[in-house]
Amino acid sequence: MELLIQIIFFLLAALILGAGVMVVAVRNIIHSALWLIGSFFGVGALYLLLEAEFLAVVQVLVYVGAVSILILFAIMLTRDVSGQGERLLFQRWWLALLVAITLFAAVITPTLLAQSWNVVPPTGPIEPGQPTGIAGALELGRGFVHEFLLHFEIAGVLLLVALIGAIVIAFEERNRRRKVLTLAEEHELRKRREQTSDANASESALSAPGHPISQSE
Amino acid sequence: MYDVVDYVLNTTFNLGAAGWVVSLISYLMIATVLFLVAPLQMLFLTYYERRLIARMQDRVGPNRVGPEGMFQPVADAVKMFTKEDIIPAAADKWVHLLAPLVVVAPTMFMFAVLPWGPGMTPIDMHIGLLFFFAVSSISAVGLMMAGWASYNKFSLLGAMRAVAQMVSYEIPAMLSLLAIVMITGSLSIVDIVQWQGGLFISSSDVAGVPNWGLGWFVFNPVGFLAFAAFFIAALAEGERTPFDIPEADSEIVAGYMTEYSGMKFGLFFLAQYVLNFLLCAITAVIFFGAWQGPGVNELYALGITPDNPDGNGWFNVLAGVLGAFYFLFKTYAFFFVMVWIRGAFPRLRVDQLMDFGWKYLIPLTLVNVFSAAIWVGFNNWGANEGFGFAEPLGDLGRWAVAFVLTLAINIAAYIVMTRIYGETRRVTFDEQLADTAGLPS
Amino acid sequence: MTIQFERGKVVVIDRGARKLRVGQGMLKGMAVVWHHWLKSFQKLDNFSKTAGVFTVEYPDERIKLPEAYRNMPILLYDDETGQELCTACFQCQRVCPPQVIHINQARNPETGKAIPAAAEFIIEYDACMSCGFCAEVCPFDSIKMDHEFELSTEDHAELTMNKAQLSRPVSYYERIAPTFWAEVKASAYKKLQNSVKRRVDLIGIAPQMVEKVKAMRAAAAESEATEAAPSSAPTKPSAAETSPATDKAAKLAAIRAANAAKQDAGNGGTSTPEAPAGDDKAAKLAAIRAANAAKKAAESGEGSASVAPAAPEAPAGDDKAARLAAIRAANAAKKAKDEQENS
Amino acid sequence: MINAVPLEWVLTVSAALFCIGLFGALSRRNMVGILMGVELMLNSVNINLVAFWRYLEPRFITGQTFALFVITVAAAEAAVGLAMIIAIYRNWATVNADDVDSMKG
Repeated sequence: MELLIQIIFFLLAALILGAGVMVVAVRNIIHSALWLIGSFFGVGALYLLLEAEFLAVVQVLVYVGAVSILILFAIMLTRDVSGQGERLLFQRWWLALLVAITLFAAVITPTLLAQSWNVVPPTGPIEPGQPTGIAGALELGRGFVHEFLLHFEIAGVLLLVALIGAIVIAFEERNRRRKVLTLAEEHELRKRREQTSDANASESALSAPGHPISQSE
Repeated sequence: MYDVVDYVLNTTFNLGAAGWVVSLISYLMIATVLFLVAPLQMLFLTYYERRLIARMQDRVGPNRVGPEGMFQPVADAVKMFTKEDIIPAAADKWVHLLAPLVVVAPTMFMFAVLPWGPGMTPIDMHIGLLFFFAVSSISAVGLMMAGWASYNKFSLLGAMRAVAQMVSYEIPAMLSLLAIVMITGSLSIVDIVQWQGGLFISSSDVAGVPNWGLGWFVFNPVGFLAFAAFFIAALAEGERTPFDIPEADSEIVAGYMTEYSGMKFGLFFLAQYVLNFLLCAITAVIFFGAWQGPGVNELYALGITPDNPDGNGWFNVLAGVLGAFYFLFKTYAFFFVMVWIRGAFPRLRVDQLMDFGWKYLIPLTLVNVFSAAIWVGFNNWGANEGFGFAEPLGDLGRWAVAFVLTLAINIAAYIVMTRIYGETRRVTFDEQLADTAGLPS
Repeated sequence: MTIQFERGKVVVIDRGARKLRVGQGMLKGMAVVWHHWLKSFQKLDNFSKTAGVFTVEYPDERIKLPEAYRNMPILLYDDETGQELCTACFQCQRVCPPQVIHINQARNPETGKAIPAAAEFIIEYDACMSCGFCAEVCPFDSIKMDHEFELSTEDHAELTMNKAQLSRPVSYYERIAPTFWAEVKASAYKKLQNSVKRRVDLIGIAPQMVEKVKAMRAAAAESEATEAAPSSAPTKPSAAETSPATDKAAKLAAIRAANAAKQDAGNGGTSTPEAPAGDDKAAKLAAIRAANAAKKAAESGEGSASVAPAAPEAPAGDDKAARLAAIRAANAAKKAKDEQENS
Repeated sequence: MINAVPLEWVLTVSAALFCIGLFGALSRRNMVGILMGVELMLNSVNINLVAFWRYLEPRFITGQTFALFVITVAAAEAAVGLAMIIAIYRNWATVNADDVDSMKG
């Protein structure tokens, strides 16, 4: 059983990290986004392995179902897909690589290894009011309307602000948008243009009696 | 299934298999059965739909292959299998190949939490409902992949439409389910089904209601509005007809499926019909009590004796068969309604679709969430939560007050919303012309 | 600047007084479909109704076609005598808009004189447009429109129909269009009697009936012979009865031969080729001969005949096509000759 | 899980993912690529939070709550960030971060 879990864990870790590397390494931005989805999915599976069911589902729902779709949409709306003939990275990309590797090798890993993180929390006898077992969706829901109420509301406000902000930023003014006319509208418009040009012509000359414009006005 | 496998392995053959081996084997067996069921459902549904829609259009429908055309889907499947697989030269080969798989796989996952009968849920997750919809949202990625990898404008347009539609209509679907989740207080699908015992009044709301398995959510105002909104959203999610603009063949050939042929196209087809089946099934589960119906609970209870509290095997099987029958009957009835709607209504325009989702369904479902809160308050809350004033009414009285209040709110909301929406949709000819007024002439 | 529009042809539908409209319209639409679904389990027998299955499951069930239904033209012949109603008057060939009818006049083999019957009659079904003009125009009610429509073939050439394939007994047409035939039956038979008088031997007998008629005649002759044996006296009147016809034919043949000779003399040896019945090789030969004749005529026409159509190539192997080509070639030759004469 | 896999392994995976994301965010020219790097980093943080919750305090919801808020923030960030990218693309017709240099900073 433990071996099985370890194997699953390593497979997931390989998926997450491999997909992560592909995200930053692949030239085609769409492929990059698809690898990102793979990475998100692996993280979700890891949550499931960590028995955080609700979070795993939310991860899939929000990241795989929404954020990645948003990214794909943004890529397609900006029409810069293949990345052919363009530099993929900044000129000083090696500096970034150095920073990343240094951070991993010199800071995070030693810190991880230097200390035993797996401390067993001081668990006294479980008091009557305290939860037992692993907290799930029920406890989370209760927490959101009791102790984390303010945080929850702030998150809601943040989402609202983001929603409005995104709309405002990405909104294109109506007069700058190219309107696609229907055939009927086009016909009306053409008629109108003819009428105005006629009207201009007749203004310069003498306006003929019985002209459509003079009738309608 | 666990018990059966455990019995066969450890008692009959005395292998002494560990618990996880037994559960692995049993889950594998369940998965195999479900993976066999899914394509069969698809085969049946295609035949069912074609016959139905033909009848509605005064035709006969496929009737040449086998008795009454029964083997038409098999013939279609054979055709799909034997067709040449064409990949466009400009296509992105790997993404093109992966896209149908990414579309199909989530629909198979979704079977994991579907209750087929009493005690016949493959996995009773605590968050089954959320799982169902989270997984269904993955297929949007597959659609996007298909549309983009085909290197075809129709494919891309279809994929964009499909994804925009799926993402938009997920919100009203989830909001309408939120009302139900508020009432039951659980995301587990099994709990939601259990809640719906009773007789037009859920026995979980009012104690002492005879349990005929008819306390479905659709019988109360909150559940009914949620059902209507959810079913409309399900039509959009499943790309059924009034909302089938992603594959509007008169506009964009076949949408994201344009460049697919042979078995890959077959996979898209499979995914679509399995998704439709699942959406009908989940509608039946959440609003129509899945396997709940007269007789199931009684049969189940008959087998229970003090000696074996889990019930007698044969009675369990009988109850399971009856429950599965109810469940499938309801599911196919909803598919009938889907086909009916397809026969009745024309396709919406893209902007109409988006308007309907965002400006009509979402506000309506939000009002419904408010109604659900009132329902929960009157039915479940006591003096501790501040509903002491309702105590003297008694269970039935509180239920009645909640019913009347939510009914009034929902009907008012429906009428007001419909009128407002109807006014905004009515664009007069003058307004259309005024729309062109800003253009340079 | 504001511009006012006239409304134009915008139709404004008055929906009457303001009603509460909250989606009943959609339910109404669904009710209509439901009604159709319920009614679809019965057959639509009365076409003034709108609901019910009206599909005809074609290979199994067939609608009875109306009499006036027309698909492709056919030729009629008399059931008993096998005499064709067609007299090769060329009316149909002239009127045919896509020009798919090709007729060769039968000639007396002895005298070379024209006989009111078609030696060969070809219709290209693949180009026929089923307009029915030929049936309209036919003064002898010989050409009629068929009801048969399952004509698909694997080969294009199979849709070029010769006389044998076109001929149908009168009884067939009587079956598919009884009232139409009843109207014209009397006059058609009367006209047939007239033309039969001028036919000789087996010319004008439908190809299907040739053997049968031969047998019948042989049987008749035999019985005549057996009748004649005991008493030779009655044979003479019978011989006398038949003799006017043969006499006439002989005269006709003589006149025709004379004409042909005259023509030959006047024209430098151009002769209209006849398509010999049934012989492939001969047909080709005829075609080639005709083409040559046409060419020659064109050459001697000194420029004016350059409009003469190009000589058709000798068709490969196909009997029907060969004959068709021969007929065309003959027509071309005639035309060329006419032009030459005109010039 | 907690018996089979030590906490350090999970934390190492998370750290590696963070560094990959950091490299992506620092080095890619495409702005969407940068955003994707940031998303990777946020995910690694979430792994950390969930792992600590599971190994140290599974009975309380603090870790999960924090992770949920991070997801919320990530979603908001993605929405606004992508909207900005679209707005920039509309004005500069590029999605490369170093081409948007009208300030010459």
